[in-house]
Amino acid sequence: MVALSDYLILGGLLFAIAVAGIFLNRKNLILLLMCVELMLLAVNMNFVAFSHFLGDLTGQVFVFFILTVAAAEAAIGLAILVVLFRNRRTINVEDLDALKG
Amino acid sequence: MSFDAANLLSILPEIAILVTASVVLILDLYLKDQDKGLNHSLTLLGLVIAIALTGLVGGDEAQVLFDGNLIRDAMTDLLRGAILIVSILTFVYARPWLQDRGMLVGEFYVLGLLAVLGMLIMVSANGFLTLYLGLELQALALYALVAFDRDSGKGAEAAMKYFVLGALGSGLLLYGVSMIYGATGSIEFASVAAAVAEQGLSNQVLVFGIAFLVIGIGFKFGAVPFHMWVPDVYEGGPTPALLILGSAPKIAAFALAVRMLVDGLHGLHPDWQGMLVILAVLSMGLGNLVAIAQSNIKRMLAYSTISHVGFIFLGLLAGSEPGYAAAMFYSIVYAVMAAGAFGILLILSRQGCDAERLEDLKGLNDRDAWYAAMMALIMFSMAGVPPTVGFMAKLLVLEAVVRIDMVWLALVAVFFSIIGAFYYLRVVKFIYFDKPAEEAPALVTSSGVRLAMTLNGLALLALGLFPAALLSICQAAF
Amino acid sequence: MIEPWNSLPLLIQILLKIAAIVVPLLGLVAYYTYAERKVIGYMQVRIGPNRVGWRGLLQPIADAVKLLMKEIVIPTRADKTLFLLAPMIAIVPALAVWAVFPFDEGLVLADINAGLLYILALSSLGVYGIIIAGWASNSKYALLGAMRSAAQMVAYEIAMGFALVGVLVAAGSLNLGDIVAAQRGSLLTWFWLPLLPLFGVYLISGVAETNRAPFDVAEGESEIVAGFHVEYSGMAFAVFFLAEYANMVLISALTALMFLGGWLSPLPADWAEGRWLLGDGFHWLLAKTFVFMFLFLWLRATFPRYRYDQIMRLGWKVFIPITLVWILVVALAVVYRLPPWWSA
Amino acid sequence: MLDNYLPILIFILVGILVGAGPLVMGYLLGPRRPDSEKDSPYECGFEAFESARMKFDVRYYLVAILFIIFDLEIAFLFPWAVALGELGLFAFWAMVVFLGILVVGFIYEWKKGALEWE
Amino acid sequence: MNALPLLTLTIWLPIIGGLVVLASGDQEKTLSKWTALAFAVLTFVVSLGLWTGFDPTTAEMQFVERASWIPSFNVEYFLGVDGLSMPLIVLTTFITIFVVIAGWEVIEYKPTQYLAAFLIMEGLMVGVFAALDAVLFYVFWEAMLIPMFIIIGVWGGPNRVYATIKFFLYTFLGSVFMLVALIYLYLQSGSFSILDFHVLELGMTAQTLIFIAFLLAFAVKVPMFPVHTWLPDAHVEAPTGGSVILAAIMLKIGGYGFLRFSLPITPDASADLAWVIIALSLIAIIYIGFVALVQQDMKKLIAYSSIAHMGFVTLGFFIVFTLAFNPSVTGGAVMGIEGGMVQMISHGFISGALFLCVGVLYDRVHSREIADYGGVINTMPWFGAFMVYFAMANAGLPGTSGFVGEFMVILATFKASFWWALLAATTLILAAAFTLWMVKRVVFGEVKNEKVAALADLDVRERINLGALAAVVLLFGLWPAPLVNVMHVTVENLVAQVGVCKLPEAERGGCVLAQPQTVASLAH
Repeated sequence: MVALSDYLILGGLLFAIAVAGIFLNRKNLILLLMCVELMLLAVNMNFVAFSHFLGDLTGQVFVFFILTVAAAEAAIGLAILVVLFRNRRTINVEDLDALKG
Repeated sequence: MSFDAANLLSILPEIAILVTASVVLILDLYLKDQDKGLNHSLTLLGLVIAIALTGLVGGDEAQVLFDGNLIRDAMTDLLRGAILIVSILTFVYARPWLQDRGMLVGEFYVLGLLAVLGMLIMVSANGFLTLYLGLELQALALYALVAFDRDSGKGAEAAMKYFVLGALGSGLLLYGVSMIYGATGSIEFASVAAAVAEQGLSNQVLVFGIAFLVIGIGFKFGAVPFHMWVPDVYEGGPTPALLILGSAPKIAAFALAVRMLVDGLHGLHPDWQGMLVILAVLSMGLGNLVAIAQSNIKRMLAYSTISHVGFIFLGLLAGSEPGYAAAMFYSIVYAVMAAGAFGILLILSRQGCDAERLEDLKGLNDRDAWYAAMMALIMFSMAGVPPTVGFMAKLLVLEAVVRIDMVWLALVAVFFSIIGAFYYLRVVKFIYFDKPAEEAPALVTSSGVRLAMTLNGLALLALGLFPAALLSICQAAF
Repeated sequence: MIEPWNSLPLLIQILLKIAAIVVPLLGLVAYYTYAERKVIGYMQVRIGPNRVGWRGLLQPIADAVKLLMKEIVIPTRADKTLFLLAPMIAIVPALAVWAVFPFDEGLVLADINAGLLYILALSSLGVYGIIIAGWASNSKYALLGAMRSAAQMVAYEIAMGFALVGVLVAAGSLNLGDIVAAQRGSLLTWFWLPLLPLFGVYLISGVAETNRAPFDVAEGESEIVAGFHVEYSGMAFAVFFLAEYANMVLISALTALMFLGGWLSPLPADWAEGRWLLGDGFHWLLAKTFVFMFLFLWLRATFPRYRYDQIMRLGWKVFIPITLVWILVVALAVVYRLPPWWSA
Repeated sequence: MLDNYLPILIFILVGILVGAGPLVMGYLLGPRRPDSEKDSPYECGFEAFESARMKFDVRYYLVAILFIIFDLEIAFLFPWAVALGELGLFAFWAMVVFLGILVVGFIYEWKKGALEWE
Repeated sequence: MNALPLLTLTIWLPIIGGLVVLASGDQEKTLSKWTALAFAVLTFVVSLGLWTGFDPTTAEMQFVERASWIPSFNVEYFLGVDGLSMPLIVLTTFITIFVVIAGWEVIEYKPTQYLAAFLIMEGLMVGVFAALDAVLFYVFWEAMLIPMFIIIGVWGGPNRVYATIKFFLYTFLGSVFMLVALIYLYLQSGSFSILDFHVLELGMTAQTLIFIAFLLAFAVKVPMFPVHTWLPDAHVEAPTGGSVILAAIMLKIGGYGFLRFSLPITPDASADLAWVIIALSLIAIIYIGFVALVQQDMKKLIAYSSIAHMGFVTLGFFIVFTLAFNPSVTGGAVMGIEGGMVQMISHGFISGALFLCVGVLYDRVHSREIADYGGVINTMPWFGAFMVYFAMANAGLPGTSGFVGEFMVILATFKASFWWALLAATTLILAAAFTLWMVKRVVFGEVKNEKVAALADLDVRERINLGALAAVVLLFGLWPAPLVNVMHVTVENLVAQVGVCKLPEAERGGCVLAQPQTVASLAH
């Protein structure tokens, strides 16, 4: 049987990959969006695992909502990306330097 | 769950905002360009109705609604009211700017209203899920607002940064929430609190979760070291969007922190207190120090925000009821101040060029003495100089900190507030001591804006002179 | 079950069951292509394939052999891995959906409760095959075709999803067997009648989902040569082809299952039950499926190709409103236990 | 319950084999005669001017975004649909509100021309 | 108890007046000016009621007004005066009249804002003196900075921005630490009432820290030696009225703070650290005196002279502790504090008058350099007379009020230590040197240049202004009794209070103060 900790480790790893991706990625904004999604999925992994092991459905309901929000977030993210591309002709992270950061 | 009228009655303000947003969204499609002002009127009407409804449904015993997902208590009532009032100010200020640029479209109002709706949900959340949904509704609307000026490359870049870091913040927050759910088996604050009281610190998962939670809160507040997005967003975003983003959301963020940390995790106060101390000190320090170096007033306000967040945290970390009340007082006051400050920037902006540089404020006293006075009031209030309410806010949080015997922290805070005073004074200097530039154009204003700004500025003074009323409401909330 | 069967290891059992599904399915697909050419031929007053074997019955096999012997051309600028991965992504879901498909009362490989969700999920994956093919080919036509196809499928998936929601409301379950069971009664209690608008929407969306005529702008030979698979040849092409036809079969079967009562007999139950072939049974499902499969071919022979904007308009502006309204109607009917369908 | 999913997993593996098998066979049986003309992308007879990975119409994004949103609405409808019979009128009205908001957005998109293609 | 809430009136009348003037805008300048003057005079008249109604026989707070303000923190709108604050209030209202008159014609840029700022300022300063609640005190104390900041910044000289920001930050820096101390005291006593603070027991560490916090606030304001540098800058850049208010009243607030807060709340720490204050005071008196000597700028010179004079004040206040150790001496303690008080008030008149004099010159010539003048008396006999007179007063000429205060302080110091007194007495020489030397260079001698030659003498407005101040200086110089009388009982009470050890039981051994039984002797 797969133990709870295994799920949590997987979730943690996914989360770490996502966060690392957000900070390390210097090339492509789309990748950034995907990392954001991955992060939420890692959280979902946690929720589902906990939900299963606690025998409590709340966690899965939460996942449902996270998924929705993730989609909405992706939608907004893409929309912003399009606006950005229209204005700057690039989606390279390194080119986003008009603001000092 | 049954079809319970009490449930619906208590969320009437939210319903009002939602209906308004929907109506504006649809109506806007059928409005001719010259009639777009109707959007504005409708929005304000909706907000006023929501305020009235807040008063109508509020005031009684705390009610837990919708199977424990929502709550309506004294804090909800107060914060709802505060958010709505500040929002009215922001919409009033934004109008001439939008009109000037032909951007007086329904979408701005709809997004703004949705953000308000998100905030309202945040302040009435009684569980992590509702809180998260409110947070995201607010955040998504704000992301879009920052990218609202579609022809602005800077705006889009700011929106992108805001989006990515905002999403990162949400992700971290959620990760923490998932841990807390795992440790306590619930996402409702009351049961989480009960579970925490039972198992205490022994549960490593819980402690882990709190760390992420606090980081997430830090992101949402823009506290150092999770503040990277704040200056860029403030610099790049269109000023009306910042007006909405910089003011009322602080109140909502406060609600977020209180609901999570106090309602849910008060049992672990020693744990998160330490983290908040670090965030607070760093925020006050870096915010105030870096703000001095800014020549762009929007960036300056960004760093000023960061430093104020540090002060709000001071009240929170005290972990006592006076502390929470002080933090609440502070965040409401800050929202009002920020609304006013950005309102002035809007007034100073004109087509093709936003007021961004400190120089743009030059000689405001000669151009319009009344606005100058209001801006000076706002700046003094931000600096925490009596008799403005900014002082009272600082006094209260300092009191809370000294009360828990963290005098050193209070000293650090006052030290940084002196540094902060310097750059606020610089703004006053530009307003009063410098002559206006030769080509300074006419101010973009209207009688509505003047009225709102007057109320805004005088409110800072009036609340400073008579803080008891607001304060007692704040205290009643805890 | 007989003794030797039970003594087999579970894995072998399952594999055998799968084979029992896949092999006939592949045969069906192969002869579907033959049927298509034949049917359309007759409709256009031609004979269709008639050289290979008796009346051309071996034509599909000849085609397969021919394609086997052809070179699989991989364009130099293509992304090789993705290029070869794409047809597989297209075919795998088209086959794997059958895992939860009930052929008769209780006759299902994996009787999961969320059967419909599974089908929905897998069939949505198919679009990735197309997009990846278009992208990996590194050819303008391919990419354009892929984009068109993606946009179109996406649009109709919404309509389809809404239509499915209607079915779910009506049936109260995600289990396909239960859905069929909910339609038990008579010809008139099958869902096609109470869900008539949804039935239409589902069927037409199904056609669009499979990129079939008259919604075949994604491949539209005369517009963009062959769309997403312009660069594919040999077996790589054949696999796409297989996937497309397998999907058509699937849509037909699903429509039969959800709207025409699946294996239920159209004859009055008390009379037909027990009489050979007239009672409920797999053959009824097959027959209904064939009706829809025929419909696919008929449509292709009859309708000119839609313009792309017309396709999108139909999907977004016609189907979605229709389904939304009808969902509410059905929901009300369910809540108020409207006879004759939900009087229980 | 999980046992039910084992056949599905195996089925998917079989599907992969069925997909890969023909490709492998075609690769083994078919000739391999590379040719620069043959291996160039199809382009009506002349050299490609530019990379095929061109920018495509922003409307595709729009459709994608709309899809994401609508698809999730559907995801919310699914459990509701299944449980409606038990939940009764409250669930119905809840969904009317939900769909009502959805329709508001839909009308907006419609009037804004987001659903127009040409 | 008066029926009229005199203190409230004195505070809010000018503030309301300021707002009225502000609201009147710059359209009807003359009307606005008269309104401002009317309010200033009215306020003074009201404040006279404080003087006449004052009961000098008690140390109790008088004219007390008490109302809840922020109930949850026990913050009150708590006003009251005793012999220390009442004269300062009257001084404030009195000086403001002259400031309004002085800005009458000179200010051309937004004169109504200028006058309004001063009126508001007046109210706030009165508030500082009258507040008996720490928060209220702090609010007035800080709020005062705003109008002053703007006055210097808007109507000041070329380097005004630097000066005003420096001024603001210095004072702000000092006072925020005081705020923390006040909060601490509140948490100890459960009330923000200053009178409650006075009776609070505090450990030595707490006392020391609080004392330092207060010291930072008040020392900057006074200003005392190392933190005085903002004052010359602020004075030089401020418009005449600003300089007058700064020198005449704002500096006194620092001194007042020592008496109201430091001494009674932290007597043990004060006693412990009195030597620091005394040392710094002596440095201020001597070193700053020398610095004043070399100034080229009249305003700077007067500013430094102010610092030196304020050194006397602090010296007078803290000498009390040295006297406390010495049971053989009697009466000196009270005299020291009273001397400091008299010095403060008289300095208010004199320095105000001197700044007005410089203002008169500056308005005509637009220069403050001593070198630009010479022989002014030839063209401006009236002015010359006043200038010489005030310079004499500044130097402590007997017969002027300047003499009284200095004499009392020196006398008290003498009782404590001959050498300190000697050092302090050097000021008589130094002050005479730098003031009279300046007067000599500016007023006397040949007419230096054509600008001076073209000078017009004082007009009626200026004559009234300076004349009234001269009269007061003379009055208190010859007859200081009324001034001393009103404060005497209060000061005695203060000294008695200072003499009581406030350490908690456990730390009583560390008491350095005289035991209660000797208090009686100290007081006389």
